[in-house]
Amino acid sequence: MKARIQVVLCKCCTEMPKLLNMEKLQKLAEDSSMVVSVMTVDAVCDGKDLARIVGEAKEREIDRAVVLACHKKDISPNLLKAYRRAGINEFLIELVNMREEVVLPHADEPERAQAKAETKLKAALTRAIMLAPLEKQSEEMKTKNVVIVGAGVAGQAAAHEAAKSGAHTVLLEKTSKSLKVPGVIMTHAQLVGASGYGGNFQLKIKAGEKVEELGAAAVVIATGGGWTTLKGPLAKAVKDAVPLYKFYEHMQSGMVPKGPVVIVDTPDPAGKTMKVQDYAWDDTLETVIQLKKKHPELLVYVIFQEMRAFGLSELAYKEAADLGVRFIRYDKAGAPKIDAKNPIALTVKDFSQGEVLDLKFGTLVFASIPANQDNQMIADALRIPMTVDGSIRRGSIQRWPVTTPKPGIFVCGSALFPKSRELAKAEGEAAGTMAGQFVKRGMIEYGGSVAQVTPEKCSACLTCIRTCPYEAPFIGAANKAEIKVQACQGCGMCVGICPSKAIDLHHYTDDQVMEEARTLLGGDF
Amino acid sequence: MKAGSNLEKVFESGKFAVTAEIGPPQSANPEPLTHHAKMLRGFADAFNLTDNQTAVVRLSSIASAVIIMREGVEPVIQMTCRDRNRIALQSDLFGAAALGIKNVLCLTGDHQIFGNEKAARNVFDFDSIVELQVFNQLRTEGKQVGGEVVKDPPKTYLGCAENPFATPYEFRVSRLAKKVSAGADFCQTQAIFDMDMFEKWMDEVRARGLDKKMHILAGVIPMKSAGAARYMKNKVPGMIVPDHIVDRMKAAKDPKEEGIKLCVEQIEHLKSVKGVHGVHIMAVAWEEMVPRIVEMAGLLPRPTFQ
Amino acid sequence: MAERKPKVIGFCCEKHGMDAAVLSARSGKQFDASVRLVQVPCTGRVDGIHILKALEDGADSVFVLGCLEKNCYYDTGSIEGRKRVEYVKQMLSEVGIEKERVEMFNAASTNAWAFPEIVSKMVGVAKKLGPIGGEKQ
Amino acid sequence: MIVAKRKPLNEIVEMLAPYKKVTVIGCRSCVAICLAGGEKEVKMLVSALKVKNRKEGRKQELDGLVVERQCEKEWVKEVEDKVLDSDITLSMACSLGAQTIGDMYPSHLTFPGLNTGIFGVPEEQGVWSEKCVGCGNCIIHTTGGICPISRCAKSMLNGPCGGSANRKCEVNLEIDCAWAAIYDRLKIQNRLDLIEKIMPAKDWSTSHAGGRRVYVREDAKLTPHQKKGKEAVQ
Repeated sequence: MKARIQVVLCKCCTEMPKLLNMEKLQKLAEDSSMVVSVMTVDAVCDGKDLARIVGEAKEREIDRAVVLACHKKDISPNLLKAYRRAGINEFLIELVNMREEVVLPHADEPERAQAKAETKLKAALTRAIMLAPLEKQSEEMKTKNVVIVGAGVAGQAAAHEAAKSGAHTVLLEKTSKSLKVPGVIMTHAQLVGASGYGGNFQLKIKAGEKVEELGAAAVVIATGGGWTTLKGPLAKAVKDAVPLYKFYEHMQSGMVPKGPVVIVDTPDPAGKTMKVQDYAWDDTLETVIQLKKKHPELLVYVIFQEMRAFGLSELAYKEAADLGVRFIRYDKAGAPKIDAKNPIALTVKDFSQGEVLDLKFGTLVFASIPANQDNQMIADALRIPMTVDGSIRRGSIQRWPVTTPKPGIFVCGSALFPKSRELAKAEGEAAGTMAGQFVKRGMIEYGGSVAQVTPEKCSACLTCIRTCPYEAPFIGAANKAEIKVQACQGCGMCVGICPSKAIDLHHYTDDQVMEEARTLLGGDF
Repeated sequence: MKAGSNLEKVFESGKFAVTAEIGPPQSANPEPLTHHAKMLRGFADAFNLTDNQTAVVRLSSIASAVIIMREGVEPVIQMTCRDRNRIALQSDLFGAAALGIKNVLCLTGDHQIFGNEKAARNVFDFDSIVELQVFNQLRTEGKQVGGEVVKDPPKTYLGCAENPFATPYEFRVSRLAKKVSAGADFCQTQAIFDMDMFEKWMDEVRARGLDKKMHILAGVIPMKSAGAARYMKNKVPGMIVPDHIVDRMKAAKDPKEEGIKLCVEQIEHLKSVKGVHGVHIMAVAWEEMVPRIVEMAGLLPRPTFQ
Repeated sequence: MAERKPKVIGFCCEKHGMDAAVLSARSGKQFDASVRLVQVPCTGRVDGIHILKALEDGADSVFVLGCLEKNCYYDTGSIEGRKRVEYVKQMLSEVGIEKERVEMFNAASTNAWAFPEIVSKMVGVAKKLGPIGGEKQ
Repeated sequence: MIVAKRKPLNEIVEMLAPYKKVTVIGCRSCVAICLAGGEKEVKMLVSALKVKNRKEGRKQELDGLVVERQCEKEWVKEVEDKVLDSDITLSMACSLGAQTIGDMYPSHLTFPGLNTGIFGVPEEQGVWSEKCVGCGNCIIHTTGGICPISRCAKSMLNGPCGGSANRKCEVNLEIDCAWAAIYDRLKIQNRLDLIEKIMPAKDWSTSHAGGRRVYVREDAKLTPHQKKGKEAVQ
């Protein structure tokens, strides 16, 4: 293997030379037979230095480079762009983080730091020689459709935001609710199937009795909470008990509730450990304040096991209390009970006062929001994971809070976990914006560091298919595994698990990983 | 008369039969067998000699039978399919008959994983129903399973076991019917603690007329302690012990006495169940209590025949 | 003769693992120089052979550092990573090599304390157990 | 497929200890798919042994490779050099692969690296369950498609036994009682009459009990005339 390597040593202004002997490093690089150019610069993040580097690269006709600088996330965009202009593929640039891996953490041990830096340089050279150029490809999105499942608070907010980026929004609403939102709204519609990948999904939508196919670039899940699935002894005892959101809607429409109004956190108060996050306390407080303001004569009780009213909500709590709302805390032992034969009164033991209260009620309301039962169907259709509670599972926070693990599928509002209207709206807007931006790109970029199968080695054992979270591997026409590059995220899970070692990951091949490790272990420091 | 054993005679006379179990020792010492035979003589019509039960190695059931016969008591030998193939099973049946053993209980056998030779290789050439069918063909047609004609076939009274409490419940009576048509003359049931469930099972047994085609011996176990009750409830597969029995044993001041009392009550109850022709008392490692139980249950004296 | 320096190698995922290391350095934390880091896109990419080969090549201890399991960038990658590590640990114990030499860790990229702790733990293991096969190696 | 699992490494280490040059040979068929003896496992085994040798200070040359199907001579022939060049071959295939190599090179040592277990079905990733014992006389058309010989601990033909509780097997409470499953299956197929009939004594002569079995397909065999002139594989 012959290579023409450029080695760039960044001083990080004055940081590196404080600890490292740059000359020795430069000498070491120069001594390597495949290195044709070595430069020490003040800062690779500086435009002038970058221009110099690229100029030298062109002049010396280098084909790959090793850059010793800092964390790659800080420098790579500009650096790689500059090298690309010089005709060097971005996958042929090996970046070494000298600053955070050597200089900063080993400031007290200059000798060891120097030896380590030298070894890291050697390892980088080893790796650089093994690197191969990789081309990213792109595919045009066939549609600008953003399909939003659920036309509640979050879904509507998402539609408004996505439309701003020029996306064609399609709202799927289970009921016949008609709304003023941008784009199309399909009523009695449910998402029942999907194929494809982020940018080019093919969805199956059941609208009424008909099943339609619809192309979509992105999907936003905004199913909301499971408003209709009240389960527990209290809900069983009181047939006309309502969930908080229903009660709120009634109140908004001018209906006068029958007093006294009792709001209990959950229909199953003595049940398994509740999660505080499952209760819409902000909405509860807002509701009781409005209620008390409209009907001061109404008796209002809020019965809870644990309440979280953060920040300004604390003021709302105080306001509600001042308006005469009575808050009653209970613990499991004194959990509220209703005699099914006499479902007009509730018995609860006030945890703070210790007294047992019999509260007659005219209206019983539950503040909890169970997970939406439709989530299962949607998760099955899109093949995305769920939480054990039955909510849609979100992707890593690093991908942003309103994403699912699958690119192009976003999620917001109570589909993730129960939350207040305000928060659901904010999340809807975020998801809509992200979906809009995603569609705006118009192209799906893929390839680069992705997995590839060596068909002769593949036993078609299906292990990769079962392991991949993105459905990238599939069994192709030759009955061997293949990778759907558009779906591959480059994580390498299939590579690490393949029992026949038939898959490798570009840019992180077994050889590249193991050789780098071997060289690093060869150093003595 | 199929074999003319005492047990058969008791059944044929229409008397309520009593059988009990004697566990052969885990050694070559015949003494415990002789001791129990002497002690129990006259308190039951026949005594089961288990065949390496729960796959624990013990003195063989045929040898044990011969030993207790010397003391004048009648044996029922158990023969499992776990350790013998069809050659050994048929050969042992000949041998048993030749030694004067007239009652044989056909069992599939406990899996060796429960015993003290877990590394053993099992046989299971047959299961209990095939075993019954083959033995029945031998005694009635004088023909081995492989077709060989036997000149002097064994005259044996054939029994089986059935567990009304094992799943699937809905198939249990059907399985008993299979045993009847395979040739079983009598059946000993798993120990009964849940009387309601047993009676339901018996309703179905009677509905299919099985009680007319075979003699059913209801199984009982006297318990020594609440711990034993709990153990049987939780650890013994296919055994159902209702909570009220565990609670009763727990509440008892003298659990042993309570266990005996409970057992006697159960026998009294079982006597009243239509179609039950006797009881089988499994006093595991507590054989000395059998005479008291039989006496308290009003089952003495045992009938004798000329 | 100078004291032998331990050799510790860590396979860090690009998403959280490496960022946790970088953040700790930026926060002024010092950690033992003997640790070598190899970047992988995801700990699910780590193959048992990488870990074993590192031990073959003279590592005294090896760690794999990935995202928190509930917040993995690649959804289930760090769970896969953990399973690979567990399998190698089992293999090591079968051949009578201390399985503590290999460990899986998870850290959030925003956690500046995690990385130095991981390093000190693994350097501690390396120092305590020494090289596989003793100093002569 | 045939499901096997690796022998405990300490056993393998002990087996190989006296030999200087070892070739480990995996197989890309069943044992690769059941994650026991594919290329990945071969590489990891070799590496683990090298680490062990490093610890023990043992000098041993170890090489690992895989063949397509170790139970077929033609595939083994392709790596003949590697086999004969070593002091010992450790087969990471099922026992069939190990015996194929052993039969081809009788004076060469070939040891098993795997314990061959079951004719199994992959129930889910990492779980294989036994569903056939190769008795040579399939009856599952009468048992609702469920094999009682392999799936019942006592191979009962007229089950279930009295130890079945909660439709689980008394031998392993995690495993479904085969006969409860057969009952349920026949019930949904409206064929419960089958289970009511006594299944007679099984003829085991078609199984291993009848002696080592060789299946021959006469029309597929090459005649001596056809064989002539072809390179003898052995």
